[in-house]
Amino acid sequence: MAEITKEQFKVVGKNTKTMESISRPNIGYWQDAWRRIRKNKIAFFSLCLIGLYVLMAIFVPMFSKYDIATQSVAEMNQSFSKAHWFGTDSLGRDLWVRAWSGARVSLTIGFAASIINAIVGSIMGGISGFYGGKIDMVIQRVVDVLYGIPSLIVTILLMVVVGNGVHCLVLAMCCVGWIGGCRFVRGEVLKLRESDFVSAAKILGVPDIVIIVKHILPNIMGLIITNLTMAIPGAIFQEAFLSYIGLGIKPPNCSWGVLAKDGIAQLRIHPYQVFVPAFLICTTMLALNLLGDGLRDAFDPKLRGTE
Amino acid sequence: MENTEKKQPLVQVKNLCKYFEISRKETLKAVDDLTFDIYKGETVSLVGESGCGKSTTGRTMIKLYNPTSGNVYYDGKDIFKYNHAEQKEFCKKVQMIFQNPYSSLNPRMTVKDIVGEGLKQHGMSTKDADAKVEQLLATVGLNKDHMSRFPHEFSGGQRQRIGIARALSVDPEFIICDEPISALDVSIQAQVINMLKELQEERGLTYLFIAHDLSVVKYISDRVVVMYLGTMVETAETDELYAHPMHPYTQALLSAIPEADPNKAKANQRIPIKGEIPSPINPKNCCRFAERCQHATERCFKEMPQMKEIAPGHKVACHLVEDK
Amino acid sequence: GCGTPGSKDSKKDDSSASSGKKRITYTLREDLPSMDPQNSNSISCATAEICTYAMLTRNVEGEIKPDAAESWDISDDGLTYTFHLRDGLKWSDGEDVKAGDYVYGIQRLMDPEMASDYAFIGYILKNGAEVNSGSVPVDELGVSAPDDKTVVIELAHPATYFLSMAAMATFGPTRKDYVEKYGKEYAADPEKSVYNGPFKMTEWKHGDEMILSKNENYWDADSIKLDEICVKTVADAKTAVAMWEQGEVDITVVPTEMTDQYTENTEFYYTGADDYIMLNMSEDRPLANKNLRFALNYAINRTEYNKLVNNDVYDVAQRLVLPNVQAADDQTYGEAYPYTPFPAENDNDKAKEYLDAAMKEMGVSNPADIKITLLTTDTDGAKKQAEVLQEQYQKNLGITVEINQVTYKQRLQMETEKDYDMVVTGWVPDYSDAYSYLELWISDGQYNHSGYANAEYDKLLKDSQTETDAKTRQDMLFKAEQIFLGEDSALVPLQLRRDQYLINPKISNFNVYFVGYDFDLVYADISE
Amino acid sequence: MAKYIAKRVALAIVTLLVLTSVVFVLVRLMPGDPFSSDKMTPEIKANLEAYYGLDKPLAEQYITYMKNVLHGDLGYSMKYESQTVNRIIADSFPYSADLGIRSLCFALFFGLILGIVAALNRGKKLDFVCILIAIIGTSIPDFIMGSVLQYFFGIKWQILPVAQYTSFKHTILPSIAVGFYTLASISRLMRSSMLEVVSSDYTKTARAKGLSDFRITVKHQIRNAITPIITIMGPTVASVLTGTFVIEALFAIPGMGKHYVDSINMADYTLVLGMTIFYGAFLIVSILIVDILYGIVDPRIRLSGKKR
Amino acid sequence: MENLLEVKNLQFSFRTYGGVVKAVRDVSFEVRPGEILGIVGESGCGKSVTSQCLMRLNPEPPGFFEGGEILYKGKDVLKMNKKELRQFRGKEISYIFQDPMTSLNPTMRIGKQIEEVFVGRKGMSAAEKKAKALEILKMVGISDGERRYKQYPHELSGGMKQRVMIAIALVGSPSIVIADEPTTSLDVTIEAQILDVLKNLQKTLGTSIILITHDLGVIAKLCDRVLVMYGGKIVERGSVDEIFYDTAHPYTKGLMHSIAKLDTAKGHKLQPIEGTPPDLFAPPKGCPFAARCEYCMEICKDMPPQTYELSKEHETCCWLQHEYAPDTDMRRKVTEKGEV
Ligand SMILES: Nc1ncnc2c1ncn2[C@@H]1O[C@H](COP(=O)(O)OP(=O)(O)OP(=O)(O)O)[C@@H](O)[C@H]1O
Ligand SMILES: Nc1ncnc2c1ncn2[C@@H]1O[C@H](COP(=O)(O)OP(=O)(O)OP(=O)(O)O)[C@@H](O)[C@H]1O
Ligand SMILES: [Mg+2]
Ligand SMILES: [Mg+2]
Repeated sequence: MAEITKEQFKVVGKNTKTMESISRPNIGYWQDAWRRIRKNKIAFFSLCLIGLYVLMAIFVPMFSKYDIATQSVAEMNQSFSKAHWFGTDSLGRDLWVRAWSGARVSLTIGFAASIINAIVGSIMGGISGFYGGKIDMVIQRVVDVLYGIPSLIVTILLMVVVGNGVHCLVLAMCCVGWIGGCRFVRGEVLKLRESDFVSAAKILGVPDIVIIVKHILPNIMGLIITNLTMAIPGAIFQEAFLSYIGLGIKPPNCSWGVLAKDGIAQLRIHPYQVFVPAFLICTTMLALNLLGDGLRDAFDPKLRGTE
Repeated sequence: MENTEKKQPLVQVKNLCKYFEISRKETLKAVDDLTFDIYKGETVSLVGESGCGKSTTGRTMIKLYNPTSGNVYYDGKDIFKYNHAEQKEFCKKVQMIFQNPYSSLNPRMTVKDIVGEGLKQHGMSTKDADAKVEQLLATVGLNKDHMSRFPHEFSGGQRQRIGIARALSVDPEFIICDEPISALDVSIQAQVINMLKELQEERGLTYLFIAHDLSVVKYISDRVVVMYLGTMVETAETDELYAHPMHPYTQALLSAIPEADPNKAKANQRIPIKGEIPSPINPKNCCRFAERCQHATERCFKEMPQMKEIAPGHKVACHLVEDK
Repeated sequence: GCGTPGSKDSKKDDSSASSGKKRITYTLREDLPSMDPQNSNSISCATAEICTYAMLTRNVEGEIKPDAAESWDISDDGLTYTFHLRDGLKWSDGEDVKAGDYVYGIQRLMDPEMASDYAFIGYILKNGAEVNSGSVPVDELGVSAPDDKTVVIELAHPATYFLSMAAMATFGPTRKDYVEKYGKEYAADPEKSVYNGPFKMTEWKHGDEMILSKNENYWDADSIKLDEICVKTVADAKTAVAMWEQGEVDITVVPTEMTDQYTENTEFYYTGADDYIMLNMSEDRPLANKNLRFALNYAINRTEYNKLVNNDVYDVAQRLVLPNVQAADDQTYGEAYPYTPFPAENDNDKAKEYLDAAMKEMGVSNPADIKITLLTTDTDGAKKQAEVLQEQYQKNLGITVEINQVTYKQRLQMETEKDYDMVVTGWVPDYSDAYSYLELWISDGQYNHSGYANAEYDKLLKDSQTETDAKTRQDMLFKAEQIFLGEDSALVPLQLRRDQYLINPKISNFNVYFVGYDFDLVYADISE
Repeated sequence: MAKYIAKRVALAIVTLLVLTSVVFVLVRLMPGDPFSSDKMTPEIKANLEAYYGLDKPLAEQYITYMKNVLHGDLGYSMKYESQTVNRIIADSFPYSADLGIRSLCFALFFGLILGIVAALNRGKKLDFVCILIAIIGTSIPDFIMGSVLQYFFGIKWQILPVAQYTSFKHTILPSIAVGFYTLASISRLMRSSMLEVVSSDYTKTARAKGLSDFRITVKHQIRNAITPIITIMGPTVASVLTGTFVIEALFAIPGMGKHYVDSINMADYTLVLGMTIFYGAFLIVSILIVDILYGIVDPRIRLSGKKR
Repeated sequence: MENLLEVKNLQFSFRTYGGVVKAVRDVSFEVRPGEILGIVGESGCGKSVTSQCLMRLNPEPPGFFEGGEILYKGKDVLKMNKKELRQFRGKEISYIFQDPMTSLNPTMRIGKQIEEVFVGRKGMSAAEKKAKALEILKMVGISDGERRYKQYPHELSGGMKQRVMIAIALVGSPSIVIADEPTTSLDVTIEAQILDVLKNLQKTLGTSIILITHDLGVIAKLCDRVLVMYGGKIVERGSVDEIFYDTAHPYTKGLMHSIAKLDTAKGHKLQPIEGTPPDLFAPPKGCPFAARCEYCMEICKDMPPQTYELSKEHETCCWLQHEYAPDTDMRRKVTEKGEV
């Protein structure tokens, strides 16, 4: 231990500077969340995987020497090979390029549908929760009714109106898909509406719309994003189901759902054909779910305090 | 404060009632027939136990709730009949400080935005607002560095001071302080109390101070209103009330104050009250304190006592006092 | 109620197996929509109903044999058929079968109030179409019973194939008392109907299985070997195959993609379905151009198509009429009139030639500017077909083919509204005659959604209706086919459907026919 | 309580009526009609339309239909012409319900265990394994799941029957295929609610009493953690019990699932409406039952018109 | 007097996302039979963690012991196995939690929760258990015990719940009861009632009580001895009179001066302790209070202060007692107790 000297015993008094200072670095909310996601190895890996899939989806079909539609009798049902990394399907088409072009469709549908749903759901839920009363009543009843409408009817009707394809599927999913988000946002808004900081803003004369946009929405953004990542798998699944019953996208385009469904037909003879899309679907779901879990932790206010 | 009588009160609360409909049959009478005045520049404290309706009173007075009946006059005008312009003006004149410094600041906004929101709301440019925010933060003992920080980075006391800065931002005349210190650490409470006092002196603010810490109330307030289960039981100037509590409830309350002094604390004889606070849902129409009161007579269970002035400025609602 | 479909039923299964009953189980993709013979609108219904009803005649692999009628007379003009019923015909409830039951059945079929979907089959009868549209009362229909043993049927035009139609359950007998008793629910359950055929329905768990048990009241009960026929609904074809492997079913169809795995115990049978691309030849449509249509026919590689889409299970079709149908003189149509207007493999040079001609006519310089939509439905097979066709046309012709995949019902609607360019569709004949395929394209034909109109063709078909000499008549029909394909290239033949059945080797006498029903288990047997 | 239920039911009936009306209009908008087929002439179609009353003005059809529905008559199917919709539902629902109950039991039993084990071992390997199982469960589309199960257990190893629904053995594979997704979501939900309970104050109180970990979990944590699960069970029960198209088709189970898809594909108006009404009513009833159950499990919740 | 419990150099930390939180940093104290030991200190200074360490109630992980020992009647709690720990908790030491609202299991009846303490105790019939529970309920001032016995926590008011918590803590007749801010969430009048109950228990049963609070009033009224904690350390300890009338640490002094007492004059200014408590992620090298201390010296910032004994009971942990330190009103006659 260092020598104790008399000089050290000079009274310096309160240190008014450091007294109020915050020792931790100035870090924003999003930065903080990002930092935590990066620390969470699993979540970060998932994020990277999804990023990788997105990149593959963009570039593989652009640079591949095969085309999604080129058929070949000679190359029907070939397993993994140097020429065809994922093999070929029953029409002799290259599955590698089809898988990634399917990724385009599936990911687009997944992201588009869930993002639109999240937006519509947030708006409806926000209005419903914030204003309450009659508006809430009406929206909730509408939700109840929508919940019961068979989505297949909606999809078929939309196919007639807008033609089949990605946009139709996305629209169809959005017709009912926003309900989940609406319910959940409404619940959160109901909680926040009573919070003191909202009261404080009201007292300051801040208009309702500003309160919703500046005070309430940012506070549920984390939850919305988390929910969003969890909703993407749902949308991809629904696309797969619709493909399964034949209401998918325009051939020869394909999606993972289409590939899986085509593959299932070959399960007993050429199992690799189902393995490829199943693997891609599963890993994407897995990654999105794990990322969602990670995001939930990253945005969890309870965990912020202990840091 | 001798001349308060002659002055026109800044805030008048008249027969204010606020009931919450729990269900068709159950009504929660959070505030029941409250009448008191607040004069300019003074601090009136509202004390009472948890759930007795203190916050509800405060929130109704600032129009966060609509009253079931009764009126609140600010500067002689009924606040519930304001037009748009008056309402805007009201937002500048009356502000509130909240009990919980953790929930009263939006965790997603920076201090600058929180404090500056009111300024921008009332038409100040961003640049001016920033300057003013800096100045306000200095007033509450925080500095420029803190402006871009988020609330969760601050300690409770600092947060409460940010809340005060926000309330001050619009240069109000009247501030409702809803238990501004009860969520704070003892060592920090004094910071806030001192600050409130200083601000009052500098700016001539008027406070409605809601609290349950009776020592602090005694220290800070000019007059005290004691509430019990939605009703007002006693009001007097602070010294008068602490010296001569008339209502049995006030007496019990005062005797229960834990004194931070071993000798006094051990000597102090508590006036015991039995039981717990009953539910404010569908209260009987009689003295609300009757079932816990040592001195309750039959009459107390039958009749609602009226407020009665027993000394100048000292009013009590108790049958026993009337009888004396 | 059904409660748990668990233990109770399984026990029963065991007992039936152990008691040594002769039972054959076959699978269907979908439950039978109806067992009301006048309401049955599908081949699968007919397959079950030929077991439960004794019609005037019986079709055994195309050979017309007497059934309820032991003999019949045909008038010289070929318009009046007089059937003589056997003695001692009985319904399963013991009542006698009367000629009136047949008359009632046929009248019921044509009655507009009955609204049978299959009433068109009776348009061959005198006043058939008129009765059905309500312009003529039901009793003026060309069917009558002078006595309990005689059924007289008058036709609108001579038809050699009418005897085979008389074997269809649609013309089967019906008991008025039952119909009146159960009304709309007639035949919804075993006890709500009555049978006079070799088998009677004894159990129908809707959506699950139907049991047909031997009918001891059938006049020829002694020739019937089976005790029970079980019809199981198994929606997934692969599942059905797996069940066959586990011995739970005796007869099922192998999905084409699995055909390589099954070489033993399987048989290939033509279903009678002939698939082709129907072309919309309405004026404002690109395919109104004959050269373009020829180009389409030459550009397609049918062999490759068949490999890719059907795993070579089906047959390549190069003409319209199914070669298996009956022609004159006990010859099949194919044997009598061999004809290959278009090659099996693509002939790109010829196709290009036609395409160039078409482009000139259409005033198009780039083939890709020719945009054709290919309408298709949402079933697995349909999608594959469309994908292969699209790819072949785009590759071989360079035109743009867009696939429009819609629901089945929407496809039908779009066809009717002529809102398409090409559509893959097909035809299953109702009787074994080339006319069944050719009548579709009469310019004002009910089912002609292609806009094809050729006066010569119309005339040939019309004349064939009244022509009483079989050979001449067949010649006329062949001529019509030649005009239709060879001159007008009015459609693109694709494939002849063939089913690959997995059959329990213990089964004998399993008959398959391509018109009217899929297979005939009436005289089948299964060894222990 | 009775009053509360009555109120809920009344609201439900109104919702159902609106729903029915909306779907009534929507099915009519769908392309094609119930009677179109490859061989259909205008005359026959006209006959059919007259037979089903579709030739009348839509408003009249609507009123007639609603009247019948209020009498509990859902009309005759347009595809299965001799069967009433009531009958079709009565025939197929028991199968779906049976399968649904089995898969729910499977999902609940293993889902809860998985969730609890994961939460109690938070951050450890076991937790990771449980999460992985759960997420994999939610990551596989049911048609792949069903096919793969069928392939391995039924065809390859021949342990279980491939299809049909006649004995307990037959129910195993489809129950797993249907239940796995639910299992996964239950276990994830259970895990997070258990985590909350594990760090709750009353768990600490229980530990301070000197109780064993096992007893704490069984007596204190599970009951409290299970309440959020119960809330999601309403819709889940409804959707699982009313059948799944894919699995039922795959395993040749004559349940309701196929009618949801087929009736729409075939534009079988009456059947579509019947299924919609049945499902809607079932959903509402199951949510109601779940709410009542919720009150039993959690004594804090009193049933009343008010929100919790 | 024999010490019931001795805590020696206890260190306890939590691993969190952001790093290690050193919640308890080298704390030593003892509990004597039949006394009420108060622990005061700011929020987050480690009072709860310290007291929960005594029963090993802190979640492990993320928490872990970094050192020290806790001797209960000579036996080290930290070395107990699971079974011993179960026998120890609730029977030898019990805990009354801060928030009665959340500390009772909402889905279990009151009676059951009380009786649970006897789980695993042999030779007690159900009737006996119930009798004991009812007796305890009566003792903590719940009159209609029979009815309460069957109720659920949400049917009780806050004060009632806290009484039930006390009943749970007492029913196993422990020798030490830790009461962690038992009255913070309660009203003044109810608080007084609860404190009376505690005081009576200590008197009649002779139980030692560790009373954690940040309310000096409560300390003054109830306690025999007091520990003052700051930043995870004990900065001063002594009998209640010594702490109040002979304050020897600047933090304690600050605390005393910052609160408004009934007799504080209106014009008199309160003297708050300016600033905020240290961040336990990165506790300061020296005295944790240095940044806010008006007497702060150079050495305070760099070196943790030594403990000085002022009297038999009274110890303080502050450089101001060092011989080199300037004369201030904090200066006492001391014996140096050792270095840290
Ligand atoms: N929005 C509301 N709806 C229903 N009841 C309410 C509402 N707000 C307050 N109450 C009830 O009104 C009563 C008075 O509440 P209030 O918050 O005014 O009490 P308080 O005196 O401020 O208590 P505390 O000291 O706990 O802050 C309480 O019983 C409370 O439950
Ligand atoms: N489970 C935990 N994980 C991480 N840090 C924790 C945990 N529990 C407590 N801490 C930290 O330990 C420190 C001491 O906490 P403790 O609860 O002992 O404070 P306290 O003195 O009881 O405060 P209060 O008066 O608010 O109850 C705090 O900084 C807290 O953040
Ligand atoms: Mg309050
Ligand atoms: Mg604590």
